[in-house]
Amino acid sequence: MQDIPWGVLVILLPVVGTLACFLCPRRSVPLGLAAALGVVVCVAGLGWQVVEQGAQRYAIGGWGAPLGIDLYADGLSLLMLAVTAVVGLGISVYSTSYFEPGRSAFFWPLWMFLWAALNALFLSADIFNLYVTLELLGLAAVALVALAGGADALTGAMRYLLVSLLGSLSYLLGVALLYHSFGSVDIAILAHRMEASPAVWTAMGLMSAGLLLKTALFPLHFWLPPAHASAPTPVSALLSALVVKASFYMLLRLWLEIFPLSNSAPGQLLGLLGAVAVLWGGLLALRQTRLKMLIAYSTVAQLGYLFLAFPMATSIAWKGALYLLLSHALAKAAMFMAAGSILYFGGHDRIADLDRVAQRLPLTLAAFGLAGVSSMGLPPSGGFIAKWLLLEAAIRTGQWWWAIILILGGLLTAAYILKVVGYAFTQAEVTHEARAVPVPMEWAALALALAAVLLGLFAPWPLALMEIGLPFGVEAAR
Amino acid sequence: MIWDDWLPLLIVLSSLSVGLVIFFLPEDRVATRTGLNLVGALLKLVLVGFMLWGVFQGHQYETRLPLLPGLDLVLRADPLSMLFVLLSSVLWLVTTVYAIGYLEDSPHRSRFFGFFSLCVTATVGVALAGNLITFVLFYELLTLTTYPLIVHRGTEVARRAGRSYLTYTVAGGALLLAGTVWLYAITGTVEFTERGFLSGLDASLHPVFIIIFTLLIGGLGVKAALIPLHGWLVQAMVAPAPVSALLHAVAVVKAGAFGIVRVVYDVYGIDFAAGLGVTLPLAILAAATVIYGSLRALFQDDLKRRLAFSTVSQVSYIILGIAVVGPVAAIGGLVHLVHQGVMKITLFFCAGNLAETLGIHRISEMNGVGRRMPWTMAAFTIGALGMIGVPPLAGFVSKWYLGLGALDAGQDWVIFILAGSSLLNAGYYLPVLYAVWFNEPPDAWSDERYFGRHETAWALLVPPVVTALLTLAMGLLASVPLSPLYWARIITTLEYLP
Amino acid sequence: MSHVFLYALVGVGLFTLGLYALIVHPHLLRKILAINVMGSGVFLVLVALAARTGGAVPDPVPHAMVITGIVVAISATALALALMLRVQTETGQARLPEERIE
Amino acid sequence: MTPMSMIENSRQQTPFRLLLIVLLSALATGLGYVVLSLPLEDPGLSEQVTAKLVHSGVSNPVTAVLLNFRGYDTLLETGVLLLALVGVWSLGGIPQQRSSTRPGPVLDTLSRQLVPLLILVAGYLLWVGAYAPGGAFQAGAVLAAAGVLLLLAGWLPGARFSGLPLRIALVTGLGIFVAVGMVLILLGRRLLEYPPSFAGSLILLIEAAASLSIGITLAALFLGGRPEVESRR
Repeated sequence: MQDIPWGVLVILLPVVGTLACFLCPRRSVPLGLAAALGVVVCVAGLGWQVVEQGAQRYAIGGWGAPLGIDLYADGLSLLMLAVTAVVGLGISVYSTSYFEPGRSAFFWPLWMFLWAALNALFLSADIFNLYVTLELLGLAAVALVALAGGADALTGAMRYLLVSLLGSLSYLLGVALLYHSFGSVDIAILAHRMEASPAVWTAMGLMSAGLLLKTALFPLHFWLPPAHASAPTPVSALLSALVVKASFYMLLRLWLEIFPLSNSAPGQLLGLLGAVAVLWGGLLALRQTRLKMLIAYSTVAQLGYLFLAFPMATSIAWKGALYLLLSHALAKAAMFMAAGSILYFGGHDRIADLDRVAQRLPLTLAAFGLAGVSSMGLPPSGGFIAKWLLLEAAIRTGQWWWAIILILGGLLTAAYILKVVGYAFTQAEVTHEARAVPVPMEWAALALALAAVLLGLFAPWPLALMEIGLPFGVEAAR
Repeated sequence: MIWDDWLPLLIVLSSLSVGLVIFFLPEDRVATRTGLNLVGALLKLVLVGFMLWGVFQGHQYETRLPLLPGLDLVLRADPLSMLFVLLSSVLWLVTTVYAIGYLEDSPHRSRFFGFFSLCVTATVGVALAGNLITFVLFYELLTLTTYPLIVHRGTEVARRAGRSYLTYTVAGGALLLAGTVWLYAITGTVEFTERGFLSGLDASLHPVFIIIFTLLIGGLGVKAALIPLHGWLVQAMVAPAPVSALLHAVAVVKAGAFGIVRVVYDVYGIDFAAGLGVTLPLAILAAATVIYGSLRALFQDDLKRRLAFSTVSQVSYIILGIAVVGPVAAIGGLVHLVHQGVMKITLFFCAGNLAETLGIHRISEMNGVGRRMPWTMAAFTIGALGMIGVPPLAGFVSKWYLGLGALDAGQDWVIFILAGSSLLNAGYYLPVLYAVWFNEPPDAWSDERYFGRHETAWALLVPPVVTALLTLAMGLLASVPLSPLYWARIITTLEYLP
Repeated sequence: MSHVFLYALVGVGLFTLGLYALIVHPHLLRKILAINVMGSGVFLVLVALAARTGGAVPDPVPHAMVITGIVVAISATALALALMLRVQTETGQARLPEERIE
Repeated sequence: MTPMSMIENSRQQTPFRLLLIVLLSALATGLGYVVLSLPLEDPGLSEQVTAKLVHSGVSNPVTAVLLNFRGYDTLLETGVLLLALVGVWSLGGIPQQRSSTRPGPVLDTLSRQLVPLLILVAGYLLWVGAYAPGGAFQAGAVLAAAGVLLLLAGWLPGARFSGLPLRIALVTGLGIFVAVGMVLILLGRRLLEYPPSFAGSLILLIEAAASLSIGITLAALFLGGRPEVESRR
């Protein structure tokens, strides 16, 4: 069991899944589901290996760091893989009955490609390889958004593609500068040889700008809502829950390991932008009339929280941000699936006349409610634990204003979530005939929402996992 | 003995599991749902009784689950939590019987009873919480689980009441969370300890502790319906009777008051709080609420709104008892926690009966109703008299101790507050009693329902009578061991005497 | 300043020109071309600076990176063009909604 | 009104363009200064590559880096190409503008001469890649040129061919690459760790499959949509 290279399997299995689904489109649903289960098993295997032996470094081709490419799995990447696996499995189950045959023949290969890209990205320890995986991820996401076929889905996909390419090229220019300054593209070697120089600061600026554009932090978030809202539901779920997080993970990795800074000025800037994103996203989410747009703007707001950890830069702050990332991924996927079920059932997702639909879908509303509890940061959810850690970090580092942003953001989230949940308790009878929602769709949403709540009850294990390989530095855990 | 570690968790889980099962019960399975409800309530009562006996023997019960590195989810049975958990489990059984009768064939009952059980789970969790983070966890859970109960009917009025309830309580929850995290970040611990854990820290932190105190009291004050934050309570009257009974007599309002007691006793410690000078403003605020609540109650014609305002003022007795720094007043305040619960629930049950059987909502329609529904109105009378503080009922015992405590603590102004509010209580209860018994009944009630020989369904009649008898018993047999007064004495001896 | 830096500066110039065109021109085809110009700029920087090895053979690693970059660029451009055609057929204009000529 | 659109809409006013020009020229000078600040002499990884070149199975350093040292990048890269194709196909069928008029006499005769020549050149490029600049991607590009020429001359893949056989051809490049990687793992070696003696031939095998797939993929991308498949079943 020890010597099986789980890391490689986690990447290659979805690729094999893609090829299989592409070759026989008629059987793409069973093949896709089988591949999804396989990937979950492989991630579990890798997780067990990392827990047993600590952080794993795997030299591809046997050449070792400066020349070859290394795969590196520590606590941070393991948790990202785990959340991708759980959300991915939920989305796969949801999509078995969401797409009609014509579209699902293309959904599965693209979705498997995206999953392979995510797993490769979370394991890669080489910044050029990260560029290739980032590009693979971007193109797959764009193709998936365009799968919905409507005018706004296509324009959303086009704008997303242009933004994604711009971000990638800016990132690549940063990689070029770093390579030509230090003669290597491996993260560990760069961290070792790193010293501040104009080339490094420019590279950091370019790479961060590129990644911020792809993570849709406040001023650069304009492309996210139309793309995420007009995409088919499983795609919106995986975009908001996973794809946007991948570029955040890369930013986190670079800032933690390569860029020579404590919580310096750029960190404060990111924190400020994050704070504005929390408030701006929340306000706009409150004003939306369509449910999926509301959830998309809620993503913009919740992403703002993640960046609050940059100015604080203590190990608790990083852990809080990562914990929020995990619970947001689960909760946001569940929310989008619930919205998808409502759309599937009632044919529309206008919030104003949601009540005719909501009260006849108890499971879906329960899923939306539970996911809402987690994004509000109310106990007993993962969101609460994350909010607690971030609040604690804010007070311990003396930067109490972030705590105020966290509290205000929580209230704003509560406002727009409970505005929607309120519609479940009405007496309006159903006026138009509706399409029954298939069972896997409702239960997948509920399962992910419950996972978000369970994340709040069993916090010590993920927090212990975060310690492996000390991605967040060594200072006191508490 | 492993039993010590898991009993508190079992008590919390007993109603949680019942609730989760009921959620998935189809609507027409009435028998199973009723059975489940009753079994859950009885099981909890038995477990609480067992724990009560154990604590009486000096046994230590504590469940400790890892929540965060350095922070545990702690459920502990100490005398203060026994008082509240006893109250909530007894009244939950009675209210379940009442709710089954009240919601005879109304829609969404599985959803109702599911959230009903979750709500009591949260209340018991609040009671048994062993540290501030567990308290906050269940306190917020209480907000989430009571919202669906308030908006159960789905009418526009109910949803507006639900919205206002949420704005108050979610904002309050945010304040409470901020205070808790700040406290934890400074002191490194949030465990409830006898006489508080803040007295030892250096004096430079005192202004910070005062700010944290205001945050905590602000958060808890919302549910304890202190003056500026009580708006939601009156609007939430629109909920079905069992909900307002449970909410206002047992769960929500008591959780707030209980929280304030916890913060003053087990976080700050009464002497440290007095030293900080925060108890006097709290006492003044509580006193103001007592008077304000009673004044507003005078002018309400709708029966349930009058009862709601009476709750606003009565709950502040508890806080007043605590804030008046003195053991005897503390006993009065603590024992009122139980007495007010039992008396107020009787009144709400009777209000529900009137609305359900005779369609009466306003006090002006209650003339001569005593003849039509003698048993209900008898219970109502006992409850009302108890509220005024007429001996030998439970209300008298708590007001007696409060008065004595105020005297020996040298806070004479409290006496006038107590006297004044008792007068006001009489002012808004006696006319109702007079109208009920001595006025001529109208020839026909608005929409009367007949139940053969009985005045109303047995499920609606038995609970108020039972709670009325309880009020009487707690008044007469006050000093019997295991009575609420007995527990209140134990708590205050732990807190005050060195 | 040896010839290496001349090419590198031209690369930087291409990158900036492409960025300007991407932001200013509303037509999607010109945006896609702008992206390609920026890509060529970055590749030029990568390859030019690879020639600083003093010996005859330049550093092969950036060259391999550029080949990979080119393949990625062509895939992205192919998808972008196909998407542009679909946007054209679907909305009548090869423009993003916010820059549409009403 | 998103920031990108605000910029777009107000582009007519020259002050906006001036501001953008100023900003971008500042960016350009900054980047230029940074590039100039890099050390004049910097061997980068060239020594390590030449040191390990003998074990890589090919003598052309770029192909060695591309197929052996950083083979994983190339694997993902062929994946990107296939992904682009799947993405374009998912958008729908071949757009109608493709008029299938008969090709002019010049195009017709010229394409008949040129296509075999192009295929020969592609083969040569594939083979020479081991010693001199060349290899899978260059050969693939030339093959694609031949394909595009045929498409321009009005030839379309038969309905029968454009079903499973076309998909198999498209998938061989990535499939072979992954298969080789997997087999090596089964033999107890690391991913893409070619045994020194077989490295050369394995690289050639991968390159051949890759160039075939790249050629067909690029030609299919030129079509711009999914060819009609006569639905047999």
